[in-house]
Amino acid sequence: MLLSFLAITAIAVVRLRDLFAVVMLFGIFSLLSAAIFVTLDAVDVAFTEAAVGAGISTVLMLATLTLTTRTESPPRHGTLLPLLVVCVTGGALVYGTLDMPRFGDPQAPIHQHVAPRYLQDSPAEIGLPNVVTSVLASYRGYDTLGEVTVIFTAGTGVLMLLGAIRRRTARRDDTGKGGSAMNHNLVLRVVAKILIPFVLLFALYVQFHGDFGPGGGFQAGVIFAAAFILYTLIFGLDAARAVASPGVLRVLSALGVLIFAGVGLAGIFAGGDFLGYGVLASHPVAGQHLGILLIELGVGTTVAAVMITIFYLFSGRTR
Amino acid sequence: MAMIVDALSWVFLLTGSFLGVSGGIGILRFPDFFTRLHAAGVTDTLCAALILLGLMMQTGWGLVAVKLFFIILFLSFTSPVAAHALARAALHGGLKPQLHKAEDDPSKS
Amino acid sequence: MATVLGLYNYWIAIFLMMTGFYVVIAHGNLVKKIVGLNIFQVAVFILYISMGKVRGGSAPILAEGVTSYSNPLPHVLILTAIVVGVATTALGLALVIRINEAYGTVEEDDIHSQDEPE
Amino acid sequence: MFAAATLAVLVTMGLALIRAFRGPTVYDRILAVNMFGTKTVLFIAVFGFLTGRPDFLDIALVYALINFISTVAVLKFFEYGGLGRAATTAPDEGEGG
Repeated sequence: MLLSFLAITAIAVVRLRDLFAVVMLFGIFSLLSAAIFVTLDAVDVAFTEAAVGAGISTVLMLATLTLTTRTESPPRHGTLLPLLVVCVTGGALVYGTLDMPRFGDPQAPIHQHVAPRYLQDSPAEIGLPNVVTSVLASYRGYDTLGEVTVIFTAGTGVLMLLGAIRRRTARRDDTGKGGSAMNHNLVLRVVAKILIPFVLLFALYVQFHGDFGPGGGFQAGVIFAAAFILYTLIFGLDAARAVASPGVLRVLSALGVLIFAGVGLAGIFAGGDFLGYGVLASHPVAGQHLGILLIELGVGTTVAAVMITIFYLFSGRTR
Repeated sequence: MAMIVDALSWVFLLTGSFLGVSGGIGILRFPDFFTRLHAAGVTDTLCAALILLGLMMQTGWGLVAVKLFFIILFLSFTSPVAAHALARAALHGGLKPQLHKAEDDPSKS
Repeated sequence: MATVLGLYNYWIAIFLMMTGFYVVIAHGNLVKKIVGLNIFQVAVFILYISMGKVRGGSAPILAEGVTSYSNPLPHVLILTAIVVGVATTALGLALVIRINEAYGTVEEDDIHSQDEPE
Repeated sequence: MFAAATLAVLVTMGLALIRAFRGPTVYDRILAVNMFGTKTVLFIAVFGFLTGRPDFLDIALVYALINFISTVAVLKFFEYGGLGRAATTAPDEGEGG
């Protein structure tokens, strides 16, 4: 049923020409897909999708819309050819699925190879209840290091694209006293003031509880960034910049990657492999705990710093 | 005692579900934006609070109950505030409440 | 009937994928194209996660009394893919903003028509 | 019983979705999205109980938070940004600033 909702939403996204409505529906689309991830047992993924897809993407798209147009001009080419291409490709893919294992089949090939080993041996080797975290940070540590680097690179790219020209900063005092765009909205201000500390606390909880429940560096970083985005939205960009200055954020985003790689190198110096945490403490399992904790910290730092930086850049353009 | 709590939680859950559905119907059937806001805003908070309260009674005391409590707290903060900000923005944006019964197309703006 | 139910998830994923694909190739607006790209992305996520699901399984967080878990490996892959996805989306949107500043439009056709006279 | 509650929440989600598609004004859409988010929170909470693993409420909490933030962002976009930039009292105020 949820999947059908998703399909209907997708069609509506295609048909609507008002880009603002498209972005709203895309928010719904993200929420829906995250709900589907929960029903498919992927709690960690749902966590990330909720924070990233529905939160950050929507906000960034809105910021883009303020800078560009709101409506889409009608298409000038015929839509028949693309439709045909799409139908043919879709038909071929559907034909391909006929050979796929049925949904939920425990005998499917995907469940035969690596996953059982992770599920059976990770309690003894790593000792964390959340298998996703142990796979993410320990077994597939190289991958995650690569992903974090990609995020860092993307942040740098956005910085180069949007941060290079600062010609509009000259007239930044026209936002009113205190640089707050929502100065007159008392209710929002008060509630935000109450909420933001709790949100930050919750981000820390997610960060350090990721070993035992759903959560971890990626999610915590995004939640942390979301708190700052809320602050920026309500109190204005200048106030937010006073709290976390862009320079500090850039240093932090690099520092996160550095922590990650540094932990890996520490493994080598302690006589083990790159990103092999077993040697970091006297007991291998304790070493794994320490390594995962540090690495998640690095991931969280980078993700949070990059997300806040990107948001600053987008909203800095808007003024 | 346990049975009373159980029964009470079911009552809460069912009332909450009923309120949710009625809010959904309201958001679909009401004639203009502000009445829809009324339908959604009023039921949303109470429905969420009731359902989560019902769930809380099911679990008993523990981390789960604390989390549920925080969700209730959070929703009861944010939901009315969002509704307030929405109404405000709509009024600013030039949307006027429909004050008397209109025969023609009710949802025009 | 069993076939339809067993493959329903994959079909929806394919449908979404094609929807995103259609948006990318048929629409001229760059913001819309990015939305289409995101839809495509979500379709891939759903495909992976559906493959990882085991009937009767539970979320891969070890607990007492639970014996069957879903496959954690796709979850890890998709988890990182989502965050990387948003980073690339941000990069794409930044490009759109710069294109808008340079050309004054985000419609692909207008950009082409501006480029051609040179 | 949890199933009944889940079903009710799902039905409400569907109704909100219809309003989000039809919504003549943007505010209707925002309202529908907001309501949809609240219902998603409830859905996840109830679904956790339905499957017997109710320790995943963190996700629901994040949803509540993100829902609020995106609503605020959208409203800000509308009050100060995009729509009728020249017509509002503060033409230079945009998102975030």
